[in-house]
Amino acid sequence: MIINHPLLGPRDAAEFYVMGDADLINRPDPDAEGAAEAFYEYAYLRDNPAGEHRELWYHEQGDRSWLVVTRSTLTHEIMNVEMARDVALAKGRGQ
Amino acid sequence: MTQSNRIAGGLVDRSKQLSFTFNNKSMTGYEGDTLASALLANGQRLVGRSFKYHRPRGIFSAGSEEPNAMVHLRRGAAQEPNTRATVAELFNGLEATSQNHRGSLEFDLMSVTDLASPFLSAGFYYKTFMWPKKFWEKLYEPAIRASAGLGRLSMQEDPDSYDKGFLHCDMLIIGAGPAGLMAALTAGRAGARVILADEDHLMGGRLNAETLSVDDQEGSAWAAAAAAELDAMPNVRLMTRTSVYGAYDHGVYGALERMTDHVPTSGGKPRQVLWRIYTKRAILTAGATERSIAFPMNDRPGVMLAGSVRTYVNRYGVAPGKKVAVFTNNDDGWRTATDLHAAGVSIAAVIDSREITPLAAIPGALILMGASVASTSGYLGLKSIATSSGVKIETDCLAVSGGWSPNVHLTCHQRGRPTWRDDIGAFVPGGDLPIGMHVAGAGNGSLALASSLKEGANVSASVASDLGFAATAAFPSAEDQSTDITPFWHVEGKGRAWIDLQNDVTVKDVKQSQAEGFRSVEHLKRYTTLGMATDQGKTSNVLGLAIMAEATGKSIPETGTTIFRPPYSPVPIGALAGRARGKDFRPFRLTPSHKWAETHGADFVEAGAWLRAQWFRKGSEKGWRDSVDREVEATRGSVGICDVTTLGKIDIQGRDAAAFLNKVYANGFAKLAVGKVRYGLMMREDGIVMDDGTTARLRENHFIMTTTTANAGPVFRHMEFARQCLWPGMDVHLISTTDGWAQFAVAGPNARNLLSKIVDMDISNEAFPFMACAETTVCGGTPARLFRISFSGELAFEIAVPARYGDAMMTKLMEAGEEFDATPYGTEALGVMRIEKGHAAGNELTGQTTANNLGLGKMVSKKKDSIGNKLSERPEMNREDDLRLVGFKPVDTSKPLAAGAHFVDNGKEAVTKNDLGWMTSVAYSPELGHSIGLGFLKKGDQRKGDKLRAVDLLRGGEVKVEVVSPHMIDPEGERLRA
Amino acid sequence: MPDMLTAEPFLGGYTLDLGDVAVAEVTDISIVSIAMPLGGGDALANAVQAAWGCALPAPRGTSVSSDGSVTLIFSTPDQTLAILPGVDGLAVTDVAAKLGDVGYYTEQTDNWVGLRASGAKSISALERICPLDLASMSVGGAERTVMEHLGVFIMREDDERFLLLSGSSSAKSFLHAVELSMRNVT
Amino acid sequence: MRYSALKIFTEGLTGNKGWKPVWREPEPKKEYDVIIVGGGGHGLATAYYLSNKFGVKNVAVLEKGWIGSGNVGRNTTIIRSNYMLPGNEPFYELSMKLWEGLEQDFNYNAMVSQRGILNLYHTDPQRDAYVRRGNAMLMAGADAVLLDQDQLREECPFLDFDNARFPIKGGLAQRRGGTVRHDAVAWGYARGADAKGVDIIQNCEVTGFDIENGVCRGVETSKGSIKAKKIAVCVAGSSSRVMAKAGMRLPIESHVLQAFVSEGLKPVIPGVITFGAGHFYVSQSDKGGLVFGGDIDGYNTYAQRGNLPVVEDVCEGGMAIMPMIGRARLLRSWGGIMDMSMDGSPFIDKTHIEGLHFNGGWCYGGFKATPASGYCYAHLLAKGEPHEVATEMRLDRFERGAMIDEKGVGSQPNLH
Repeated sequence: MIINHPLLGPRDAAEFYVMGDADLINRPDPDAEGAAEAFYEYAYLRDNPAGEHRELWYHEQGDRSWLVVTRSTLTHEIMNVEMARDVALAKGRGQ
Repeated sequence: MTQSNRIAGGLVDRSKQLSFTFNNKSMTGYEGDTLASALLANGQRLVGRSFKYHRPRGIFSAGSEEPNAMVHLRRGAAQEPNTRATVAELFNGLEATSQNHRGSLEFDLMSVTDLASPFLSAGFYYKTFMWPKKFWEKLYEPAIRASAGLGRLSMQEDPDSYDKGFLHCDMLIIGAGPAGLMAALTAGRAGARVILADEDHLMGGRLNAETLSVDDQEGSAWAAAAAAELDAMPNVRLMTRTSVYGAYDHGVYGALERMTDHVPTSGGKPRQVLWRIYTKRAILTAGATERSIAFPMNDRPGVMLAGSVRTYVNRYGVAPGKKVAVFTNNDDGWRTATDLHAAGVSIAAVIDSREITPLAAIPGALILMGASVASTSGYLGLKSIATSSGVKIETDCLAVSGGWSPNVHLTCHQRGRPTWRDDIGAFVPGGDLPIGMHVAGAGNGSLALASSLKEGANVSASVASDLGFAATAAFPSAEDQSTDITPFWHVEGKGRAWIDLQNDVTVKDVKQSQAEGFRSVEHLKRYTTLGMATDQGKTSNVLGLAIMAEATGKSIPETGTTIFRPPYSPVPIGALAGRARGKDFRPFRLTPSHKWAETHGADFVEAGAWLRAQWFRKGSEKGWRDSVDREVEATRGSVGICDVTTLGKIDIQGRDAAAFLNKVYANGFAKLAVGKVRYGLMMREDGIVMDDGTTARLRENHFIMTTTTANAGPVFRHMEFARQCLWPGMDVHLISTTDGWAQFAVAGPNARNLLSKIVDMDISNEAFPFMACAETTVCGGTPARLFRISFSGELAFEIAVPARYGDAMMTKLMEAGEEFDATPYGTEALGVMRIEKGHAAGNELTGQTTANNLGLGKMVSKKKDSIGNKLSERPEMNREDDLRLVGFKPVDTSKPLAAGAHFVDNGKEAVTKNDLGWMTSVAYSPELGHSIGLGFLKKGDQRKGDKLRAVDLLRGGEVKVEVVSPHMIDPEGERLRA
Repeated sequence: MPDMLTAEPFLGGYTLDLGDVAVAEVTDISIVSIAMPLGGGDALANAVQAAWGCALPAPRGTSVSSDGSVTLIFSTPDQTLAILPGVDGLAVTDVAAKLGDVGYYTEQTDNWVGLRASGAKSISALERICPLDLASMSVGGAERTVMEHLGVFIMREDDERFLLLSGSSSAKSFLHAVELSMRNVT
Repeated sequence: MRYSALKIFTEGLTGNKGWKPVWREPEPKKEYDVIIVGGGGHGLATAYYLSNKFGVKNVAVLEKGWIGSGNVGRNTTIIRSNYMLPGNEPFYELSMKLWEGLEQDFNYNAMVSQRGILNLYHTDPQRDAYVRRGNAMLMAGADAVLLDQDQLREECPFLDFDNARFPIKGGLAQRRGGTVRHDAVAWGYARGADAKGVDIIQNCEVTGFDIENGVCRGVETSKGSIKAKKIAVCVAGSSSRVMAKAGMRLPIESHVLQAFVSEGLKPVIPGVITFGAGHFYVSQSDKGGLVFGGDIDGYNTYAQRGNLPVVEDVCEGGMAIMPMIGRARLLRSWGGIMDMSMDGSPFIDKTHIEGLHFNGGWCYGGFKATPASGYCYAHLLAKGEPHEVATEMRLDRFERGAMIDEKGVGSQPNLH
């Protein structure tokens, strides 16, 4: 597979480590009500779609960026690649 | 043997005669021959035996689709099984032997199975061999296994080496036949970066096998000229002897280049190179493969594909028979008759299943239209055939053409489905090609020459234009030979009619499969084994499908399609492994004191990628225990030195570094003072312990974290995730410094005395207490870092210098320590001392362990949010009766303990329901004078002093053990604070 | 300071010349990683400009100081590797002093072993282990990738010359990979 | 039709014309006691045990394609019960015992071949872990033997003992492990279930569940609505897709596991061998092909195909331990879609929707589990409570913190 890195262009997937669903960015608020349930769902339940899937890839043998790759689980076609940090910031994650 | 079947013409070099042997018989051939063409030239028709019935078989084709002519090539360790004689280039001294027979090739004892064939129909083995039950493994299966299989491995290490590589291009063109050459010329002239690959050593594909002309030249001459033009282009890479075997995601193709298979020895260079080709686009110009017709007893040596028969005549100057008959359902089959006749080979008959006007008059040949072949004779080689109407014809070679199937294989590698074209009676590539792949030429169903050339040029021009190259398609002149076909699949009659020659699947098997309900194509394949042989059904799949369609009364497309999976043609496992074997399987990481250790008696042990000194053998020490006991005693008695560079070191800096550590460690770090070190417990988000280690605060915003050796990579990745994805607003930066610093543990009562001689600072207990750290220098100026931490439980320091000074540092430490009898120690002594101290390591941190299991539950801070904190609160992870890490000693202290033994209460049976836990680590403690262990025990924290059984059923041992504190030596920690 | 420790190159200063292609250990450089504080990109860029007369490198690229002595390699979105003339001890102190409190500095000299591959067949040799399209890499380009399971920075110094940096602990295995590639194509 | 040597003999003499379909091709009835969604190995085994052992015969198996087209039709055929954790080991040992009597039980030769499985170890800690595991196996009534290097040299002289990057120090063997002709398992179960009246309906895709007020009363299919008292989903590889139709999210991701077969060879290796320091396991089929595989590709996919890095990684592992296979050729590769669960262990459970049951999450270990999975699922369906060896395979175990994590890698499915 080839991942079109936003900064570095097309790179062989062999340079990456893949972790799974990009929903892992959305770590729940530990102080919110129902946090135990929220953490259980966060850590264990997955949509696992047949089709478009947003997932986390880490450029371990590259610039060490975590990326959010939007890829079809049916054809493997990659529709979009973003810097995970930007995605996290856009979701309002900070400190 | 003389080359009795060699005739004039062809592209072989008659000035270069080569000698070779087949089954130890000496023969000769010419440069440019394949083993198959040379065997045919020498009149060798019988070359092998079939898989199931051990039927005598000859050469069937002239390419990689060959199902029959498989041989052992070369001898000794280099013996290569299942090599297709049709693609093995002849070299001087080649040795080939036939395979899959007991006794000689001519009198195979296993051919008795052929007589039993009525009882060995499709799936027979699912219905018998069940009684008595024990006989399967003992009797039936060994017999089946011995008779099955094909070639034999030498059972010795492959003597050749292999390599791999990466190539990049705008356009990969797969197959250098007419369409491929035109595609390459078009794109190459336009300036695109092109790779043109072909499995043959000669570019041109069918142009080298036909008598068709291009631009008024012989096809083969035109091909040679085209190849020469391409070779001169700097933007084109021509790759002969290269099979593109697989189409993978995003335009990555796998290709195998055979570098030395055509020469007697590889001369120390890689035999084959496995390329990964990164393409922007690919054009598949892989041509087509001819298929047979199923008629009774159609498997005899001498029954061949018609196109291949003329390949042997036109390209190799070899007549596969003295008197050749042709059986065809299409116009192309007639070319075999006319070409052979023109070459002076006698044609016995042309039998065409169609009721049409004969396409040619061939002097001396019987022309039978609307006819078919209904039987054959000649056990070890074809002698005669008889038609359905009873005409008997003497012939030693029957050229059969059932039509051509485009080589759609690579279009299916991403599960694309081919579609059926009635007009050519074949599957062609469907619409769902791998992204970036295009198809042209015969492989796309454009079987005739002129259209193939034209399509190659047109498709290439359009692809090149898409990529931004100004390409124009120009075509040479050529004829479009007629390829009309009226599908005709099999001839009814007495006797077996083979579909899959190698696996011995016949028309009857397909019909039985239908009758038993195995009607889906996949069931058919699986039940009959059709298409599962080494040729992957290249010549048989369509035929089998057509016969299933007839049996079910459906059309071929309704019956289904089979798709192909990589590889297109089989790839040696050695080539796929490349260099990665033996010691080169994976890289080694060496510690900075490796060289020193090598010269000081070290035995090394693999610790992940690292090689570490396990112990240092000294003098007359016989067993490893002698060395390890000595190292432990010396360390606890005076001072020991251990290279601990392998522990992961991560440099953490930033305004929010402390806050960040508070998130990734379960225990608090925000208040760690500058110049201090703290033990940290790291959890995964699921509340399971991930790693542990110490982290030092060098400056306000600067920390050095250490990880376990095994988890250095995963912890770094985990923290990058936390930094970038969870808390992107934190100012924190990570970089690994593992390799950068040579780090040594200096441990034992004399550790301070030793280090004081080297370190350029005051390291008294007052100035530098337990858990202190500092940036300093050694030896009057070499930069260093010093940490007062202890894994051994002794007064200990870890001293780090830049790695290039590591070897010198080790020497210096030993020199300075001479007066204290300083002793280097390895991982084994390190392990003994950490077990004595009850420190968890890899055997305990299994990824299944909670902080509670380790007795460290109280370290998980409830006052702050950290990774894993929340999920560690789940009820099953906080059971009072859960496993706890405790120490063990044998009740009879002369007995050794065993890691992996399970704990059972006295009087209880050693069965799962009584299982109380297991021993994780054991060691002999020289200080205590007996074996000690650590282990997880249910309610272990409440069972101190209890006596249990430690049961090792696996090795037949059982030891009574007493539960003790895991801190077995100096439990109050007085030594390390001294 | 007669007692100071002596440095030993990781490969003993190995060189090999096969005619069309050659490899040599690079032993005369220091390496310092410079991390850009969150929100502090401009300050760091200005400091680099002031100290070395060059910009921070763009992705896939390098940037060379006006006197040619320092090469900056893009390493991560917020880290740069500075390659400087070799010094005894640590280079990080000098860099920190030179640039000031605008970045976080980490000594990296000893993390890496340097190999210089050169010669007409350098690309033919390196394409056996390097997944990148070296023919399309511009002079001055730098990338990080993986070769034979080892992380590698590769920088094109000239048409037929590449600088390779890989982990120092696996220096021997890395050299073996590069050398075997060279032997396999000559 | 009872199969026997005599039957083959008489058929052979009469031109093999008397063979009958192995299963009927019925149209679906309006209602069943139990509908099993999925005609793979586990679904057919469930139908077989329901109808043959638990007396529940009004059963339909609905298969969207052809039966056996799931992972029972694409695996490396290995059977073993060499697990470590108490939540798993007794279950797999039940499976092994069922394998051992299977062929005589369903009168079909699935070629259960107990030639043994050998897990190599390369370090002392790995040996310790294998001892822990071997003892757990023995305590659960399975068999296990620890071999040292000398014993191993005797049994497998072709292993690279002298030049391996990760030295081969010994192995944990389970002699009763081995291989089974995978397709025949599906066919044998189908035949046995069909004979008791189970309707096996191919080309029948379930498109929805008929759920009202938290109760599931039937399914919508490409062949119309079908009612049932109990619905049993058993579609590993597609679990998330199918259960999403019932509104459920699962602790499962779909991944591809590639497998490979070499050209046919005369006997080379005795049983199953697995590499402990890389990703490679291998056995040799009765036809002579080396059947081998390694790790999953690692990315989520439903595409039934993989990529080159894993192909190469697996072959590297093979050459690392047995460099004699270098000149054998890889003939064919294929990919199966795995239900990778969050702890690497499966589920056989009721769901929170009454009447709707779930069996899945088998990761790459589903084939060996086929008999016990069918048996325990049938038990759950027939008796309403889990079989005693499947009590831990619950859907709520993550919420409770009761993971069954053999590998110890946590809630990241691609690491299991």
